[in-house]
Amino acid sequence: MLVSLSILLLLAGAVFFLAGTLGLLRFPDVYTRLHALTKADNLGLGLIVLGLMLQADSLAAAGKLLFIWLLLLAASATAGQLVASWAQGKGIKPWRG
Amino acid sequence: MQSLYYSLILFLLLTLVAGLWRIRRGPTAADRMLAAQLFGTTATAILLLLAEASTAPALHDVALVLALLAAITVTAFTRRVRGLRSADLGLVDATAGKDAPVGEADGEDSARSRKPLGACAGERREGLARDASPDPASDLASGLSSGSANGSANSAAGGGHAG
Amino acid sequence: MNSVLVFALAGVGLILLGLHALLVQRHLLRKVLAFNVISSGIFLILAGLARRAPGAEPDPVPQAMVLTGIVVAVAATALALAMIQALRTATGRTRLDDDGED
Amino acid sequence: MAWLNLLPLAIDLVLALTLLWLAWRALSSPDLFRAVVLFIALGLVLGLVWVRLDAVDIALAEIALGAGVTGALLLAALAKLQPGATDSAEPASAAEFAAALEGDPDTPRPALAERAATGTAPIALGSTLDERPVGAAAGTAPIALRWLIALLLIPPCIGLGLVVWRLWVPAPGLTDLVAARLDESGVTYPVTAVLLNFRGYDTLLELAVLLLALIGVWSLSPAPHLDDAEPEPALAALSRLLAPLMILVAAYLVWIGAQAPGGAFQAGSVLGAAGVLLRLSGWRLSPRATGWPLRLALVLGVAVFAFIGLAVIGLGQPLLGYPAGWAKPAILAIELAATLSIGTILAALFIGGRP
Repeated sequence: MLVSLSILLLLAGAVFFLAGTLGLLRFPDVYTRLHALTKADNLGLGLIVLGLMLQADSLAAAGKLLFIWLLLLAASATAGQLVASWAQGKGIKPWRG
Repeated sequence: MQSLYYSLILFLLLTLVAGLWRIRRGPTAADRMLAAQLFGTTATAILLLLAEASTAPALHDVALVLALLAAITVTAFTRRVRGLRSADLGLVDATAGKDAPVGEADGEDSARSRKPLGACAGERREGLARDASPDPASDLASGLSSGSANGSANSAAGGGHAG
Repeated sequence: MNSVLVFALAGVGLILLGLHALLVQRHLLRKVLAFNVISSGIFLILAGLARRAPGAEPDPVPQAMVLTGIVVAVAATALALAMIQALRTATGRTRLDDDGED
Repeated sequence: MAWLNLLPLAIDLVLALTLLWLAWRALSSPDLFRAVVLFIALGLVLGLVWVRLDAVDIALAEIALGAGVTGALLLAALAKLQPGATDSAEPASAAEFAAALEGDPDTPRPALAERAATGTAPIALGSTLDERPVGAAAGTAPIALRWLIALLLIPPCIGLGLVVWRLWVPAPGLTDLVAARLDESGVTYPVTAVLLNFRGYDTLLELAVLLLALIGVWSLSPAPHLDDAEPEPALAALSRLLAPLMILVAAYLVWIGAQAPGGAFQAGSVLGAAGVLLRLSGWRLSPRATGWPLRLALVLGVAVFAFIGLAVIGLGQPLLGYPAGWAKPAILAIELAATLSIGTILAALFIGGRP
């Protein structure tokens, strides 16, 4: 039961990674690509972390996994904001329609 | 279970490699940096799965270090690379076409990135970045944007406040 | 076909690419990148050689050498970059040209 | 289970091909910024390769350096090499600019040169950087020469490949020798034992090389003028959150190095990355600390290492031969000092120039 739930979470995470990469490749401008990366990929990582936490040997190991995910959330959110404001400062226009 | 982990790792690795294509294509410097950002997340997931697949808990430490440092390169980019010339912001191909015969090495690249990108019709309009010095650069920018329908509106809107 | 051997041969490939760029490229920053690629290739061969015995523990001696080598390579890169900047301050150039007058 | 054997091999093949592709593109891309970003990606792929080679220590160092120091170093250098970059150490003079343009006989740009003379040239175009995209001949050797060099390089590299191939007899190397004497080393992790005990003199000299590189950088120029804008609120918050965590993780890596992957070089790399992040978010050392306290931190690793190495001679041991029972505290002291020094040296290398 726990194992199949874990597998399900891992597979769902992989799907979100695929979505993130597709967004990075196909979205029209830097701002939309930022959305794809910082949201889809971090959600995918969160699902994979959750799937792995279900199989962790100890509470400490599970906590470490969660900690890694929270770190990356903070890093990605900040990096996304920095890149977006950099692009705006450079006068890169957002895509409209 | 083992083969599931390895399949997932291979899958994530392939999405990572596909994402690296964005570094090559740009068109703006920010797009290239996004690929570095992609690395932080995807490589962390790969490391965590590898740790589980090969029962090497030490890999959690590697993933921890990667997660901790994932933002530094992008930060360095936004804090340091400010006065980049427009060539680095994605206008390199256009200047090549204007100034001189294109060499074989960049000819391949420029031809590729100037191609309309199929489904993403809006792709051609981006990268009209202005340099730190607005007025001499703007004639360059407007010259470039003439390729797209809305080019003139674009450069008029974004004219004065760059840098 | 062993995956460790794959990486060692990829290391040889990196050395080839790096040497070629080191000789062909004129911009000094590119030469620094080429130098780093060469050292990565050498590290790959060394770390591959540490894993020759299948299934056994890897040989710690080459691993320790590569570990310190990586840190030293970064320091050498920083020194090279500082020297490029000094060269540019002195001569205004960042490239090595065959036909450079100055 | 054929699957189970084929999948890892497929992963390794993808990694190796990505490595070669990235190296090729990084070294031949016409755009210097793209080359640097590709090179940063190459470093991170290498980190995954080290993991696949069971070299977790190297992976730790590579990822810490690749994500934390090398990328920032290269991007900052690239920005400083821009002719008119706002944060360059010295603004390029108009005369220098014109001279640089004159140096390229194949690109007549009278209008631009004129504008350069009046000091209003768009730094967008010609530059002392080679990225005038005017054909391959500008940035590289002539095409015939390039092919000649490539052809000349292939035989020695095939030879090197053959040597690697022939060396591929299963051999344990020094694994058994290290394992046999691990008990005397004071630590239970072989790589740390090699670094700080069996080949301690090597590590001592590596630390000295790091210091030497920094002395080289300091001797070239004074510290660049700081005109960093205030950091964005998000960046300030991130550095307040992450910098203490990095120091904590560095301490953790030193401690765990005695029995698992980790140690002074990895921890020092993380510490250096913390310095880079702090510097990027506008933090600077107070002038009182840039004098002897900074220099003490820089030389502490070499000093403690050399002092312990020499002191044991007084106890009748050979150079760097720790007396029985004292190996563990000696190694810990050296590692702590070395971590501090490596981190400080890396951060100082990123900042560049003597304070």
